[in-house]
Amino acid sequence: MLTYEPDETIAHRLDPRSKLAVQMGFAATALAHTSPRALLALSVVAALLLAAARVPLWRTLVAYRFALVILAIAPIVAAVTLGAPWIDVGDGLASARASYRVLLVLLVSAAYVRSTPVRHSRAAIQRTIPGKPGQLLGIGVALVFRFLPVLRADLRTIQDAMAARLGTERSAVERASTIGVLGLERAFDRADRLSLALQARCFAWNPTLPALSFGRLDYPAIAIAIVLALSAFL
Amino acid sequence: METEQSDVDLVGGETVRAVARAALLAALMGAAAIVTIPYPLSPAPVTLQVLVVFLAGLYLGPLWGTFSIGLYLAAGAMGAPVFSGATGGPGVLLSEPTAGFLWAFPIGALVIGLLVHREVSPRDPADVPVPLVVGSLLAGLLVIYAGGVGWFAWIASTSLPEAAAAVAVPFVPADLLKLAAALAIVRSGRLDPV
Amino acid sequence: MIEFDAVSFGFEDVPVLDDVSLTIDDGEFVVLAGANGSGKTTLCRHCNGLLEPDSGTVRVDGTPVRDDLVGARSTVGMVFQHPRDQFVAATVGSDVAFGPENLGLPRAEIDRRVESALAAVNMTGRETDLIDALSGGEQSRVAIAGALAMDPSHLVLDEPFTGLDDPARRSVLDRLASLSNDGTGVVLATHDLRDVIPLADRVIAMRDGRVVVDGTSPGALDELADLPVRVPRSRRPHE
Amino acid sequence: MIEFDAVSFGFEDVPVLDDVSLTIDDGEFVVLAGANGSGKTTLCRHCNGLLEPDSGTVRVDGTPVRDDLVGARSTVGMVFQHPRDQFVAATVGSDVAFGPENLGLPRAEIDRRVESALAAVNMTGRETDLIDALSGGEQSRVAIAGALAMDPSHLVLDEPFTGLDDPARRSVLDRLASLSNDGTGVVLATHDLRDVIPLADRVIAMRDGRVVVDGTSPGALDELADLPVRVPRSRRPHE
Ligand SMILES: Nc1ncnc2c1ncn2[C@@H]1O[C@H](COP(=O)(O)OP(=O)(O)OP(=O)(O)O)[C@@H](O)[C@H]1O
Ligand SMILES: Nc1ncnc2c1ncn2[C@@H]1O[C@H](COP(=O)(O)OP(=O)(O)OP(=O)(O)O)[C@@H](O)[C@H]1O
Ligand SMILES: O=C(O)CCCC[C@@H]1SC[C@@H]2NC(=O)N[C@@H]21
Ligand SMILES: [Mg+2]
Ligand SMILES: [Mg+2]
Repeated sequence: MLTYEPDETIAHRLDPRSKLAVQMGFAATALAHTSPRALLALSVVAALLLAAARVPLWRTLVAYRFALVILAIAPIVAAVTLGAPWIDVGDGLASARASYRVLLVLLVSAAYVRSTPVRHSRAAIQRTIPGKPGQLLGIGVALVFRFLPVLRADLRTIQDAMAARLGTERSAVERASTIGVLGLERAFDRADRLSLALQARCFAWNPTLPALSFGRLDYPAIAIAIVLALSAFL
Repeated sequence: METEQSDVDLVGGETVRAVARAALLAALMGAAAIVTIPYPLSPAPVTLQVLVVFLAGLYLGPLWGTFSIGLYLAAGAMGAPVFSGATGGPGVLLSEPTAGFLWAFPIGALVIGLLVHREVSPRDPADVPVPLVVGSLLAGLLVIYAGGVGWFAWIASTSLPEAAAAVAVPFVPADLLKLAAALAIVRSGRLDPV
Repeated sequence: MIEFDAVSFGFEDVPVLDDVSLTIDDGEFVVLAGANGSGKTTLCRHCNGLLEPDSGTVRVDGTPVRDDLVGARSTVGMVFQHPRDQFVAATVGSDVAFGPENLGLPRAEIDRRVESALAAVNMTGRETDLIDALSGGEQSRVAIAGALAMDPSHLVLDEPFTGLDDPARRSVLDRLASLSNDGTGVVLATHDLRDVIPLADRVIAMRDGRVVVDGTSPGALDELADLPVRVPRSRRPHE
Repeated sequence: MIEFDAVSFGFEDVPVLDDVSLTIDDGEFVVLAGANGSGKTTLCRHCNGLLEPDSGTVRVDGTPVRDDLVGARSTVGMVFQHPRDQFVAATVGSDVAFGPENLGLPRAEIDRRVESALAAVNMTGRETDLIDALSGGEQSRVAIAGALAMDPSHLVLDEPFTGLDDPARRSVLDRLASLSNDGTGVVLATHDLRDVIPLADRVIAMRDGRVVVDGTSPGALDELADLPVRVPRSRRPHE
């Protein structure tokens, strides 16, 4: 799975906001161009960005394997036409190029994921979106990261509990709805306990924000983001 | 110390509870993303995301339901592996062929919340007439399809009907089942709204 | 009878059970001790096929668990670490009935089993109570009733005492002792051995996925001096 | 100092606390005992305004809790039963920093507090560890550190030992003892009194929402013969 890993790369030293800007610039230009030459240029840029975060290419492809299947199917769907000649190679190739640029955007986003700890993302949200909404969004994102593994374990436990008393003998629909109700019930249960803990720790509207520093490296990063975004109009 | 601390502006108890529930529902949506069934009729997979969007609108209401699904997207964008097939990262929202569904999810929750509750603080959906619940969920589903189809048509450069045939129509039966499941959960009366 | 035959198991690449061989007889009262993470829960979950060994075999009444999951799960009842983890229904009655329903029994037989299981844990007549409204001790008892209603010949309990006060703990323990006297095998994983040892026919202690003490082999207890267990009674009632 | 002055409280119409009056001094180590449902958790939650009395007043350092919630919550640190449910961040350091951040302290002061709170529970240098990768005992200690980082003068712990093995339990208990020696008041609600009583300055036992034993009034223990407590030491280190 793709997650943050501590390291000393250039990407790790950047402010999360400049990294997000680069991501958006890259996506904008990738979605604007599908000519083979543009794709070549985009591939080069993507390779540089991946290197800047030392992203392991193979593991990343494995992590995105489901998305890759979808991207691989798309050209086939596009090539098939209703009526003669049934297969339109031109459509298929156009779609294949479209899929390829999507793959590049996905890979580049792995650079953000690998180089950015949750607390930086949270800080970026809280410093970008003003006031209470930004505050709640920031803490909320941290909580989603925190409880994702907890709720996964809950869902497994529910399945085990049903299996131990032979719930496996019931219909799929019945099983699914039981898992749904129980999963939701447990999640809300945990939420209610969490809300007490948050209050006990003085959960406030105006906390000290997690530290972020906009350093020397960030200026060139922002410049790259702007150039990428502008190249969308070429 | 005293003077420093007296400036602290505590978040009210009701809000804390709503935020906690919104975050946990978003995490549940992410945990359910493990269930991703590739679907031969479509480039999009069958997932439980729509069911959780239904529940967000029904149990958290228009404000916190939308916020909850928004949290889901934000956490996914920041790299939590919460999207279909356990993927995450900003690129998914920016480019994936199915990202239109993702962007439409919070709007779907908003529509459902507004239609069912008519105000910010949700009432118990078990007390809402069943036809209204069903109608609201269908409206939410349409919004989600609209987003998904529109985006797919743009990104895969197909016509809207082609896009609908590819990523919406094949899911109608499965999504109606999820609607029935949401209804069953509401009727079970086992959950309190925020 | 539950047999572990050279069972090893790991999560991903972390080994958790390491060449465990054991035989637990019908009607035996076994206490399973060991530090956090020593593998107690993992061992328990092999008894009814919730986990499957990487190598080796687990047999229940002579049949490998993987060959007859339904049989193993109706023979070996399981109570999870946190009672709340194991409820699947909203009311006491419907939760206890969940297992028997899955056995496909006729309704009258189901009702009979629910009634007698609830009687066994002193919860007669509480069928329509909401589980959420019960105290922690009452919840533990309902969890045990849910396993009893499957009419198992073994009961595996994974730390069933957490959060219980002393009277509740003692009443659950009494129940287990009398079940064991009536011929039900009991496997009880717990950290808190104080009043459990006198009831036990046998103490098994684990460390790092291995069985390091087995109280039936005389002198075994001496091997682990730092384990806070008293030597179990040598009497074994069902032999 | 935490004062309960004729506090009564009920959930909906069920009375849970019944005319409770108590004073807990700074630096005192108080054990709170009582059966399931006797009102321990409810009492704890009044100490920092998570619940408000229906009648009577709770004061922290002389100020009614309702008049200064922030003051009460930073003076009285609270640790709940299941650490897993109360962590708000994925890593140790960012979780412990959460409380001080909410107090709006400068970053350098926050870092200092995180460091000293982690040192107090023997977890120095573990800031970047993932919370999910910690053992149960370590998680309990991080939960305590999260409360300590608020620089509280009292620590209220609601059954912090559930699921811990003996070594982990002892390590948490050691920490509490040394915090108490350094002047932090400790209120510890627990069912399992075996090795806690020798540390305590005072034992309070509840039944049906009333305080039935208060170990500082001599002879009080005799009133409740069936409560498994030994008479506490009479020494009270911080007077
Ligand atoms: N789902 C899992 N994935 C990976 N590792 C796991 C999983 N469950 C348990 N483990 C590991 O397996 C080992 C044994 O765990 P187990 O739960 O069997 O211990 P235990 O003896 O029951 O401990 P406790 O007293 O804390 O309940 C531990 O090191 C634990 O970290
Ligand atoms: N949210 C609630 N709604 C209604 N009743 C409640 C609620 N919480 C607790 N009670 C009731 O209040 C009483 C006291 O509960 P409390 O949790 O304070 O007991 P406790 O001494 O902590 O018990 P335990 O040892 O089981 O934790 C119990 O009878 C319980 O059923
Ligand atoms: O990449 C994602 O995470 C989005 C997947 C969207 C799947 C859509 S939602 C509506 C329809 N119903 C399904 O079960 N799957 C599709
Ligand atoms: Mg265990
Ligand atoms: Mg309690």
